[in-house]
Amino acid sequence: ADPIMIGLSSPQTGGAAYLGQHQRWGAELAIEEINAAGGAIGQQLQLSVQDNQCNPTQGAASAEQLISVGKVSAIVGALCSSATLSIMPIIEKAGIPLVVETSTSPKITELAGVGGNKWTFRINPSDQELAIGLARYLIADGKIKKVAFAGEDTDYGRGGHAALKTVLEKSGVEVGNGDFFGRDTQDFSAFLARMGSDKPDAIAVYLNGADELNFLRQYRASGLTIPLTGRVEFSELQEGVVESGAINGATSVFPYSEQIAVGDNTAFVERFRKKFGEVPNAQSYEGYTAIRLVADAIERAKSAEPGKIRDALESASFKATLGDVLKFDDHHQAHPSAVILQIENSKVVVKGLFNT
Amino acid sequence: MLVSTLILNGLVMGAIYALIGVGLSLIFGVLEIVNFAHGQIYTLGALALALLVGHFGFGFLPAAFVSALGVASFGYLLYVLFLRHIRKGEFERGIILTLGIGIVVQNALIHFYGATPQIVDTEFSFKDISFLELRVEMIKAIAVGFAIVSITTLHLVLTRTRFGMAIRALSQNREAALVVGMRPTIIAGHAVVIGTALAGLAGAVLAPVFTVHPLMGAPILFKAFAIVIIGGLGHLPGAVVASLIIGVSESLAGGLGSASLQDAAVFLVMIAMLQFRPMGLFGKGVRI
Amino acid sequence: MPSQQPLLSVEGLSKSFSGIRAVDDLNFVVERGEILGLIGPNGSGKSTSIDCITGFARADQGSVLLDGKRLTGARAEQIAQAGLSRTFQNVRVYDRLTLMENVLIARQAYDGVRWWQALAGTQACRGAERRASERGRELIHLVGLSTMSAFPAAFLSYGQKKLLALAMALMSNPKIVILDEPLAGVNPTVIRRIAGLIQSLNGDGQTFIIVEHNVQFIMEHCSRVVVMEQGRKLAEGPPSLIKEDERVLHAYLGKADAVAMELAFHGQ
Amino acid sequence: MASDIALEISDWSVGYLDHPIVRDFSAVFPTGSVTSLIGGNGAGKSTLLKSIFGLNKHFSGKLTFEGKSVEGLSPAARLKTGIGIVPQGRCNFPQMTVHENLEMGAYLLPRTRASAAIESVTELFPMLRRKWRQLAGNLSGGEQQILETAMVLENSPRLLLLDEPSLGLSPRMQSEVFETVNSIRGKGVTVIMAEQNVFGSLMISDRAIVLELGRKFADGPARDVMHDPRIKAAFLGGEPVVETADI
Amino acid sequence: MAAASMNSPWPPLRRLGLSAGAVILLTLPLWSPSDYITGIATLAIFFAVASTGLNVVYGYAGLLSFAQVGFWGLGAYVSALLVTDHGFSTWTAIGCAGAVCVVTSLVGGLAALRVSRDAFVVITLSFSLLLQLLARSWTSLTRGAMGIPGLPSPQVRLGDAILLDGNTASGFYWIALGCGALVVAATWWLLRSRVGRAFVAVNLDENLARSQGISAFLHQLSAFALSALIGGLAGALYVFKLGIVDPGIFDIYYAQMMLIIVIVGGAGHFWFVLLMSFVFTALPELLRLAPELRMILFGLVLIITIQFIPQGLGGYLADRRNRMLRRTE
Ligand SMILES: Nc1ncnc2c1ncn2[C@@H]1O[C@H](COP(=O)(O)OP(=O)(O)OP(=O)(O)O)[C@@H](O)[C@H]1O
Ligand SMILES: Nc1ncnc2c1ncn2[C@@H]1O[C@H](COP(=O)(O)OP(=O)(O)OP(=O)(O)O)[C@@H](O)[C@H]1O
Ligand SMILES: [Mg+2]
Ligand SMILES: [Mg+2]
Repeated sequence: ADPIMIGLSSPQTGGAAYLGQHQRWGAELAIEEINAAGGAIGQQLQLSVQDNQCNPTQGAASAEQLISVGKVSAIVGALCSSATLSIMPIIEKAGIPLVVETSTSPKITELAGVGGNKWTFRINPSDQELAIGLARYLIADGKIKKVAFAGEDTDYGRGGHAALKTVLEKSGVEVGNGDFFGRDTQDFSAFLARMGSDKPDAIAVYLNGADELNFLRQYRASGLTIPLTGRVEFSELQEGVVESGAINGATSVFPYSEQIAVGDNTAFVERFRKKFGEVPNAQSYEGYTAIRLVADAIERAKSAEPGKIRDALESASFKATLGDVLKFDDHHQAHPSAVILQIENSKVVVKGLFNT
Repeated sequence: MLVSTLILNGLVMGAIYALIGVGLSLIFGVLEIVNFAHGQIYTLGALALALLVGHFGFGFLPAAFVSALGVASFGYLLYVLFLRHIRKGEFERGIILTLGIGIVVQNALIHFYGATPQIVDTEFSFKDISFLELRVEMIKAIAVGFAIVSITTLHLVLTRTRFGMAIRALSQNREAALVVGMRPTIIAGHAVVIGTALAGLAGAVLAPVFTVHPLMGAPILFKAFAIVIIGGLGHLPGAVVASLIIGVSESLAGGLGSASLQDAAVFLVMIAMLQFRPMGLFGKGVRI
Repeated sequence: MPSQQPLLSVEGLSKSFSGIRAVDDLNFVVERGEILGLIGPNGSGKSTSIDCITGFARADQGSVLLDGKRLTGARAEQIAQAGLSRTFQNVRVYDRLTLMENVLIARQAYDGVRWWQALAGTQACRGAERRASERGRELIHLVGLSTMSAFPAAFLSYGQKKLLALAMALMSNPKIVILDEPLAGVNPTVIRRIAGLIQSLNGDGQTFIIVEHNVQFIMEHCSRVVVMEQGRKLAEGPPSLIKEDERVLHAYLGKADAVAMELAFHGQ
Repeated sequence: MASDIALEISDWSVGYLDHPIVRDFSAVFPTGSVTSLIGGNGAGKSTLLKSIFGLNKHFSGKLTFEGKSVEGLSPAARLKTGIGIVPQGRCNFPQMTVHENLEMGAYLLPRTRASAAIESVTELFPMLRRKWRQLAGNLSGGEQQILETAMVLENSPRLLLLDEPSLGLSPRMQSEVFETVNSIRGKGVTVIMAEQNVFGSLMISDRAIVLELGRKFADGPARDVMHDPRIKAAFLGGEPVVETADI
Repeated sequence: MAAASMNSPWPPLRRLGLSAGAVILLTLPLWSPSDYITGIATLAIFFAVASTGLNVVYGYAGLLSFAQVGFWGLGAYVSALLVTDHGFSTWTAIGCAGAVCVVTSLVGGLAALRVSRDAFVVITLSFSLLLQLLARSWTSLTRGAMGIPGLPSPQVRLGDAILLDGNTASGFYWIALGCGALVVAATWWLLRSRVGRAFVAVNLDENLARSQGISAFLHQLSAFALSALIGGLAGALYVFKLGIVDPGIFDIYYAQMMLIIVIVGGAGHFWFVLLMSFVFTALPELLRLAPELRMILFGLVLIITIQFIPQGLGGYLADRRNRMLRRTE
């Protein structure tokens, strides 16, 4: 029989290409494993990837392409919140389920499910929920009074900023002096110089991919000692930065870490590393999980028809690699666990796993 | 204090921009080609250094030297294969050609190298030089040193030697160049080699400062364009002054204003400058 | 027929470049229907004066009056539209366009057809286009380039380009045609033809200012000659007087050369 | 006696694009001769001169300079073997000063000889010294013509190709240039000169070649050509008008 | 300098090609195998119009402008904002977008045209980048990187009956075709009039043109404004096809695409540029390989074209004609 097509809308070029690559690797690993085990409802799965360049316009184009040419049964994507938001009306019109796995903008949840877009499901926690967890942790010791902000100039950065600001300001912490950076920003030294003279208690970082790496590197070189927080993706920092001790004290909240030894994670990390030569990051994990979830829905629906898959997703109860069970609420939002990581003595330490 | 830090940072970045801008200006001056592949050339320099330091264990200085050399040979190849065929007055053709080359190089890099950003650490990383409460990263100081030495040398060559004058002459009248016995292809080839070597050097010295990935060239290219225009097309000292102006205004805009202002600074400065000096800072015309 | 004021008057024109006085207090007038010759040694400021008069250079001082109207400070294209048509010493034509297109362009700003008429393709516009093609074909024929009229101008030799430039300058029925060395590089036989053309146009009332180093031509065809030296007017008068003027002989022709030239013409 | 023959052209076809302009041209130029190239506008004079220096497209034919075949050489190599050209129209470096232009004129000369060469051409044309620091593009038309001639003379070529050297020059300068040409003939320099100022150039020429539509139309001693009524009417402006003398 | 010739080669062939093209274009949705193909053809129409705008300013007036993508994006944003925030109808919004672009180009042109042509290239590039920056950073107006989603589709009505519905692929196609044909035809009419001839004159020799009473500045400015109008209108309609606008509309990709179309078609050669719009829109769709491989191939096509037929297709044919003229002399 023909294989069942599953679409992946993912940034394959542009500044977020690196994340897209990891997302794609995760998805490919899942497909490979599922097919090796006989596929879903006896049919093989096939992945069709379209580049969305992490922007809304290409996002919409990629979805159009997946639907009309790729003839996919379901779509996973689109990594970047802005692209996801532009895809949502399209899949709704076409009646194809969309599993959102990395985009964190709260708007997606608002728009999905009851009274809104019935075809969109999200398996990763929203910024709101991540921010609440992080804020609780940050203010626990009462030392932090003023938080500065460095965000990507997209839904991700601005959404993160908004979420963190609401939560922190409720607890009397000042969130000020932030700045938003366009993609592919090279030089953060002016911002860092400003931080050096402002001296906030922490800098919340909501950057992505190459920009984040660049920021951390220049942060390290600047000699600042203000702890970083927010969504610092420690796993993607190649050796150097963490080991150097320059970002000791940094905290980060993430839906995933390859360091946690719960569920089947250790085995997953091993399989991933063997195939691609790098450890998985949140994008790989979530790409993997999303495909697994879709396959599960197909099995339960006993059909690859988009409508049936959608119905099956609504009643999903899927055990993810980290051991948590994914179920969707009224707004099609699942509530997986999230981790708080901290760098202590040049090592990433898991500070807590909480349910969102 | 903040302001002086910002100015210092700006001057440092400006010096590095100058490496890129001067190369671009030189190539424009001789071939009348606005080199849209210059950003990728710069990227190649950075990637080469990452490779040499990361995989082959080179020290920073020899690696920078070898990278610049490697990029220069690539530039020569480009010249022989493509740029050589561009004639004066075909300046759009040059733009399209280099645009195409840039697209190919960039995507080939993504294909073979991957889009993953890399960090390059050298023996000079994370050391500082301090004076009067101001600190400069060692690596940036070295980059500035490179910039000063290579640009000064180039300037001396262009103004003091006959070969340098020939480089300037060629851009003004190709037929006259033939008549006095120059070999345009050889002279222009040298100019391209020097121009690309400078861009490669800039990439190499900046590799340990920024992250290295195939897409790093584009944002810097636009700055380099602005620099060349502000300085007066093909005018090298102009390009240097313009680089410093851009570096400092960016730094001030980013430090005292916001990141968007920092991004806009280069354009605003350029547009403002050209209202007062349409031919660039040092450009001059001759009678019709 | 002669009106009170001269057609063109140049008063106190001065222009210097970083210390060099290229044009220095130049005064002269051009009467209706005359052919004024402008001569002088190389670098004496002839081309610069023309640039100042036609708005391609901004004079430091002085004024230019065409039919009593001040031209000083106007832009080149306005001056051209006011009726001063010129050629350039370093010959200029539209290389990639055919000769016919070249001459058509030379006329279009003058026939009173406004751009909206041109867009609408009105009767007036089509009529103007037709007249322009006729005149263009005629002028191309008169300068002897009719076999090449469908060629791009890039295909012309240096002298042919000069001829084309001349035809273009004549297209617009200007009040004054200013020619900067129109005959340099043109074959002597063709020069005779061109001289005939200029004479006959002049007979119809066309006014000319001609800068030339071809003394024979100047002497034969100009009604009056202005001689410049180092930016100043050295002498002025009818050719017969100029030819005898000691200062002119000295600065421009050189006594010996004048003799040599006469010899050349007699000597066969 | 190869050394008596400076240049030999045989079955020469040259032009632009894919189309020869000058066709099947053959001629021999003895050392020290001065030849005038005469013809209507567009006859192919410039094309022929440029082709001897290698500046346009060569279709067929042989070119021998002082016994050596040169048709395959680059312009730079031809200049080195002793051929120099002053093309028609503007041919200098407009954004460089007169001095720098002269330096560039001596591009192929060793340093030591360069300054002597510059010295000697400025002596020949003192006007250059007065304009020393001025940009060449800002010179007057005639001044640029002189500069261009000087730049080539610096190389002291043994075969000098002049494309309308008197173009744009005042009568005074014209005779100076012709004088110069006349004087270097004595030093064994061969000159081929395209001119529309036919009387000036024929006066100092030994020989005249008339081109028409890219082919040789006549070839002979300058005096004869000058007096050939057919040629006179077609190329030299008709009868040298008697009335001129009467003004 | 751009190859500009006012009489296109091969008139009889051209007429045949034009009528064949017109028939194909008119009936395309009727035989198109899928909405996807129709969608691509629609995109090609947009590129054809926008590239024609670039051809006016670059091919004819000789000013290489990267501002075209800026106007395209500006038009897109203005019409999107007018529709969403101010309740304009799509058609009025598109008209206003065109007007805003013209005004912007006039103001911008006053500044940008003072500099040399090479500097003009860079200034216009900065103009587009600056607009993109504005779209990204002025979040209160433009919603920043999140873009403005949910734009309606335009409709053509006669009374109450909907003649063409932009919601369907074929409906939008015909709307785009109709508007595009209108703009292109008007432009063609203008370019072949003496106004177009003046553009070329100014392009080829500014000073000569001025000596003939043709104002270089006015013509350059009006060519720039015309290109802005065309680009703005194209962008303004294009957003309704996308249904969303975000700062990506200013992507350098669009600029590259327009430039490639004009160059390969032959700057200053009207019909070949139109033809190339279709070729180059179809090409990346046919080559939906790995994205970077597709781009490599794309770059190679570009390099090879520019190496071998530098004047573009139109220029190449015109050149052939000229050579034939010589030979038959
Ligand atoms: N833009 C300029 N900058 C500096 N000097 C200039 C400029 N333009 C002209 N000159 C100088 O002004 C003088 C007059 O030049 P002009 O071209 O008017 O002479 P001319 O009489 O036309 O000479 P010719 O007969 O050789 O053409 C020259 O000495 C020239 O060098
Ligand atoms: N670049 C070119 N491309 C094509 N054809 C050309 C080119 N230059 C000249 N020609 C053609 O070659 C022929 C000869 O030109 P050439 O310049 O040799 O004439 P010339 O004898 O020097 O004339 P003049 O006395 O006007 O300088 C001309 O008819 C012209 O059409
Ligand atoms: Mg002059
Ligand atoms: Mg000639």
